[in-house]
Amino acid sequence: MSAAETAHRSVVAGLPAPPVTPLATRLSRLLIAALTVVVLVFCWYEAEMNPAQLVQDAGNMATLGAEFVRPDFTDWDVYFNSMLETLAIAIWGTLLAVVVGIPFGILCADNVVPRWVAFSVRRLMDCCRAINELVFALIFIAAVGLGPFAGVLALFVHTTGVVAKLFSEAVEAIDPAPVEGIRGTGGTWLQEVVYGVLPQVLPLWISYALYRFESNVRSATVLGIVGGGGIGMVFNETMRGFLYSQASAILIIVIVTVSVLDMISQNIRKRFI
Amino acid sequence: MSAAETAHRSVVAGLPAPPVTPLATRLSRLLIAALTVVVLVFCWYEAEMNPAQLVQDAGNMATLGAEFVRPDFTDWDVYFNSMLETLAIAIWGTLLAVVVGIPFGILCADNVVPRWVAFSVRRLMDCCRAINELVFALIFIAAVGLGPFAGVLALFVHTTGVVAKLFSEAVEAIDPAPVEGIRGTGGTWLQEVVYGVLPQVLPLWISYALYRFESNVRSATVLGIVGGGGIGMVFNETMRGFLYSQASAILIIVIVTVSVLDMISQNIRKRFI
Amino acid sequence: QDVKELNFGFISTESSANLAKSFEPLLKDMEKAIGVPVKPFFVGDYAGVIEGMRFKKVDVAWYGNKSAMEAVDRANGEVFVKTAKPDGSSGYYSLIVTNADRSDINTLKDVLDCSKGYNFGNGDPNSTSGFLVPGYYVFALNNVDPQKCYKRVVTGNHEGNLLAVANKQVDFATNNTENMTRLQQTRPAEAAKIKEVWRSPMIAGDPIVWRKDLPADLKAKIYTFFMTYGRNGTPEEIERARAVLAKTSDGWGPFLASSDAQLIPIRQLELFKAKVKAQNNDKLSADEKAAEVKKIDAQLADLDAQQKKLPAM
Amino acid sequence: MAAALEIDRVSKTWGSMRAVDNVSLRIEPGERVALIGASGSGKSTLIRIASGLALADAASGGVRSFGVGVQDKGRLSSEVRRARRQIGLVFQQFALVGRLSVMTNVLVGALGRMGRLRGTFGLFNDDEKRTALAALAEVGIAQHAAKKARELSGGQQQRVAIARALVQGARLVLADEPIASLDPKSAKRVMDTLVTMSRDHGIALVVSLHQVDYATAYFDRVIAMNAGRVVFDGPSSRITAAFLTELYGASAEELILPSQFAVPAAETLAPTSSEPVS
Amino acid sequence: MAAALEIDRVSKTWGSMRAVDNVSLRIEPGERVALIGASGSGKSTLIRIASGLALADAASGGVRSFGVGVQDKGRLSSEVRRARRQIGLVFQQFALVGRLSVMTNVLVGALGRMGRLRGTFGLFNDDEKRTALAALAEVGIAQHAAKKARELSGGQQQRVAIARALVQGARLVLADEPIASLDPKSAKRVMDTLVTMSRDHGIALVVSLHQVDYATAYFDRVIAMNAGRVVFDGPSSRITAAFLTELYGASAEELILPSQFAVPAAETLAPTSSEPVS
Ligand SMILES: Nc1ncnc2c1ncn2[C@@H]1O[C@H](COP(=O)(O)OP(=O)(O)OP(=O)(O)O)[C@@H](O)[C@H]1O
Ligand SMILES: Nc1ncnc2c1ncn2[C@@H]1O[C@H](COP(=O)(O)OP(=O)(O)OP(=O)(O)O)[C@@H](O)[C@H]1O
Ligand SMILES: [Mg+2]
Ligand SMILES: [Mg+2]
Repeated sequence: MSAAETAHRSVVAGLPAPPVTPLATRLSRLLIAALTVVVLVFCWYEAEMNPAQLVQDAGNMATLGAEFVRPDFTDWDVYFNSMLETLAIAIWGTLLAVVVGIPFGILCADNVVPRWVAFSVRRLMDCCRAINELVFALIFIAAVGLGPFAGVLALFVHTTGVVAKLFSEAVEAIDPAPVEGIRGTGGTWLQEVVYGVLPQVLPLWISYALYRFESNVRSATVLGIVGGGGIGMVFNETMRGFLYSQASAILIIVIVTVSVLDMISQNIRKRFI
Repeated sequence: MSAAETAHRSVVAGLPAPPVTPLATRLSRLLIAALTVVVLVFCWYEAEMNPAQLVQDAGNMATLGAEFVRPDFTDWDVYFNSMLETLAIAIWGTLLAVVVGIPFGILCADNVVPRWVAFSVRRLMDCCRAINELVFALIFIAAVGLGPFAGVLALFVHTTGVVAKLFSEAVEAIDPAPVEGIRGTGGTWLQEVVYGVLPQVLPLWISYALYRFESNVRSATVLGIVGGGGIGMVFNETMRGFLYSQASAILIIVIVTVSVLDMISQNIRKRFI
Repeated sequence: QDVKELNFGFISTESSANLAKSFEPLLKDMEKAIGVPVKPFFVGDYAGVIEGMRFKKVDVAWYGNKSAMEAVDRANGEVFVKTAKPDGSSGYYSLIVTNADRSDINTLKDVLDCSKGYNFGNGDPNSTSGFLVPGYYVFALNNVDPQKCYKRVVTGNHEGNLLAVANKQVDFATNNTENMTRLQQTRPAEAAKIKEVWRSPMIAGDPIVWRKDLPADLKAKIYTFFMTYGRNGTPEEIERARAVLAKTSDGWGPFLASSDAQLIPIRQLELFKAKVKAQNNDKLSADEKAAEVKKIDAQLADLDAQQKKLPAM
Repeated sequence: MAAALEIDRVSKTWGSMRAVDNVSLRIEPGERVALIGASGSGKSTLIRIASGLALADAASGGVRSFGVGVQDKGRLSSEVRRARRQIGLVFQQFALVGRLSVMTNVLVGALGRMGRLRGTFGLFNDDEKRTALAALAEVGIAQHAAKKARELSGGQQQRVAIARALVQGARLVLADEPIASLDPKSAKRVMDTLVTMSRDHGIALVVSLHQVDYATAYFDRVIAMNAGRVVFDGPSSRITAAFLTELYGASAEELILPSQFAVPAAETLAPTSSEPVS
Repeated sequence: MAAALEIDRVSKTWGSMRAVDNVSLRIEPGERVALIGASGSGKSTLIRIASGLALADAASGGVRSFGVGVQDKGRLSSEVRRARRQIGLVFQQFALVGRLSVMTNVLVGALGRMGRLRGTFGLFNDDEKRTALAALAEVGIAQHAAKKARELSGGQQQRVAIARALVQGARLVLADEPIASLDPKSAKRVMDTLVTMSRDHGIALVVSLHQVDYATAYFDRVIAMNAGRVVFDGPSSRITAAFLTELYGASAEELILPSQFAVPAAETLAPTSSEPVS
């Protein structure tokens, strides 16, 4: 079965040896590897990692975990309403973020805009993500008062920073050929994006948008501040009250919601792949 | 300049008209559009959206925002140490999540594993994401006690759910041709993944991993529970004490960290695109 | 200006859904009494309510003692009544608790024994009962620095600390009576594993704060409502109102009059915290430290004087 | 001995369109066959079905290679990986991994013969590397071994795909238009390599081609497809200008056909009747 | 009148390799030129430079089309989009958007002539749709208009790429191996379409080809490249078997060359001396 192999081996003698990695590259790789190990070890101690303990007291986890397997749906109407409220806020917060995140995401991708534009817009988006939602929430409360609207706005700004980053990194990973196809026809920059870039990144963009929607639904921080209610807050309160049966009922609702969103995401993406 | 155009127009007469979308498809599209609008409008009211108010009291935002532009770095050493601690926890939490997320992510992608496998693993990952970090934190506290290690574990489980989802959706969007190239040589399933899938998704995977690392650095929830300290908690405390000058100093540190991570991400991805 | 709608903020420390339901009848009655619709907001984090009050987006709010202090200082708020129990008492206690099995820890003296290398679960630095009160009465007054005294000090919220004590992950931890009561109701098994070692002086009941610059007539109506609710009217009305109050939050009685003065003990604790911080601040020179401490001492003395001037409430 | 490739009543439908229509074929070990047919006649689809990359319709029969099952009734056989290991494939659109080096793309061909673990971790030994380089030299692009695959010119990429199939050491090679993007010299070199390899080691060879002159020059047996059906299967000597005109379209247009069929027709050719087969 | 394409001392280096080496060219409006050369000789790179998709080295001169600048000294001209609008391109590897329909892929060719906004939102009017369908019919794949581009066979995709260039209504068409994956009939049809279009509307045409017989049959002027340099630029009648042997490689191997150069040489051909140009 190695017929062809033998055939070729005869030719081999006179050929150059396979390319070897130069010493400098090897050394720098070694250095990076060594550095990585040092950082990891340092962090291991800093984070007080102790896997043995985890195994040793695994029984405790089971004991605690068991308390979450008796969901108590008595207050289901409360949960349901909070979930609706959360969904409403997350829908608008995410929608606005996606609408604004698309142009910003494209402006962050240095294969479609000049490098300095991408760099500046990227830093702006970094700020949107890095500045805590709490800050944005307070700022918006000052303008519109307590209530879900301030929550929508705070989610919006933060989510814009996230989706713009994710959108742009999908754009940077595309195959350039179709874009060149459009460019060759003399299409405008925007047309290159619409016909060359979008069809390639759409499945991923949909995935990101729905992922962020989902995580906005899950998140409680912002809604906790603006007083919008929401399932996250209700959950935190049940936890604070050690009402694990009720907490697990809420978790089940959240899990179902997340699963449904995930399936919707699957479904929509299928159409564009 | 429309020479060719005219040339073709003469041929056109005898040709079938361009394909028309069938009525059923159109109607169902219309229905979906109408439904979307209804949901959006409903959520608009539910979220008490009121853009006018935002404009009207924009001055308040400026007043509050201005309090954040006088950073006070007196306690920089505290911030710096908390940042280190946070980084240590986030590094291990994310690293473990990525290591575990890679196989799970691949098992979630229904273009590389049978549909029922992808479906089941996806639901498992949904749970990892949907179950609040608080719950995991408590469960791990029961086993390993308060401290950063419990934080690492809680971040780990949650982050696994996120990266596995994102990883798998990148896999589902790949070009099948190179994978078929490997398949054609009779490579094993794992070899198809290593040679056909990985090179295509690596830039995106790096992007996701570093994004999640960044957001683990930013997040405070888990560390607040396990008592690990961390920059997020210090920030929350300054905010709770209305020490906006100190809060803005911390924000600057976080922004710089996030920007550096973003640039590192850019850089690593470049090598694989 | 004209207030068309009264925004009422609630810092919810327990289930906001149940809280919202429990407040509904009270707020209905309030609307009727003051003639303006009342819009409630149940909020998990007080920062938003305080900033909202500062920018006139929140008119009245139910705070904890510490957050009320912030509201008074930053947001132009003023305490006007405080909550009370149906029996007329008002306030709660800070605790130090340990596992019921620990026969070796029974008194404050055991807790303060630095030779044993204990693990201590301290409260969130912003918690009045979990951090400030024990920090002052247990550690500061006895000149003990927990960081130096114990092998390990971990910071957790009330629930985390209770669990840690129940599971023997720490030797003792801070807490408060309200939280213990809740645990006894919801998880009696866990609560049975916990015993009390120390109890603080009483911490005043939760203050209700309004925006100082609300129109005077509205303020008058609000004040009247709070002070007469469950007290004035026909016996049926009083009975109904008391029933409403008893079902509100964790069971209230008629409100008690109060003023910013109720915050003086909290202010003292805060100042004390600042003093400790200044003393431990390595960045300050000895002179600067002394000056800072002196300034704080003066403020403390001033507060003391104010407190003494007040008639007993 | 089992046939190198045995296709039994196989069809493939996309929507309402039959890309492959009830095709049966048998290729003997060591046999060399050219596959011709108009664009869209189903050549690529047939090759993909033969290697189990496309599944035939459920109403189809089976596909076997050297007795090992590839697929049956539209379901992949459990032995398909073993079958594929002995089938070398050259894809029409190359199917290279653009972000990997040319060398790695070719080495991938050796995976089937390596230890599983070693293959998975890319620990190719010097022997395998030398074999890969030799294959690249054979098709004339050894000097590009270190480049990334997507940095090559079209014709160079095509030759990487061929080198990958060469390295595989297969007993049956299916090549889909392997010389489409090649200049005459490279095309000849590649065809010579393929045919020599086949002759010297008894490897069966199926090559789809648009250049009828190559088909008749290099192959004794020609299979012609039209609209998914096999319309001719016989010795290349029996192919006539008239048949080719019919094959590539019913219109009477003058075609550019290879020299031996030169269009000022009616010359020396002795067209042995062009009856289409089954 | 300005030249349809004017390339002035252009080079392109990848690392240490010169893909295009100091090439100067002038194509007149309405002229038809074949571009030949071995695989890797720089044909595609030259075409990409001519349309401003690749940037030449900084030490190069400029590229202009009908007087409109494309690039100069390795920097894109500000008018490049205007230049591109009058240049129709057929890519060697098609450069289609696989997830869009064939129809949309072809309509994209019309973008340059449409209102910006209308183009960006894909609001093509019936006229444009009919033109696109006509172009698809011209290359013989109108029935596949509604499919996604990646669902087509290789040759069908190639024809979509050609239809896109046809729809553009350009004054200069640069086609990179437009018939590589086509059967003889389709190849002839495509070449006929291109040449007729060029002849009827005075459109300049540059086609890179591997099939030397097509080059001599359809084009009066042939440019031959070798290792990045232009080694021949003259009438196709002056191409000889000896020159071709030299062009595609110095080795003395017998080549498969088109009929008129049939290898049992020394026949009727009157090779007008094959001196390579500049
Ligand atoms: N994924 C698909 N979806 C729909 N139709 C397809 C798909 N793949 C191929 N086809 C259709 O099947 C028919 C046969 O395609 P195939 O690729 O086998 O042709 P071919 O003979 O290889 O043509 P070429 O010489 O152009 O490569 C074509 O009409 C093509 O459009
Ligand atoms: N991105 C790139 N990076 C490095 N080298 C490249 C790149 N693109 C092309 N080359 C090299 O430049 C040379 C010329 O390539 P080009 O694509 O122009 O050749 P060609 O004449 O079109 O060949 P073919 O007929 O095979 O398509 C080739 O040797 C190729 O390897
Ligand atoms: Mg094909
Ligand atoms: Mg080329």
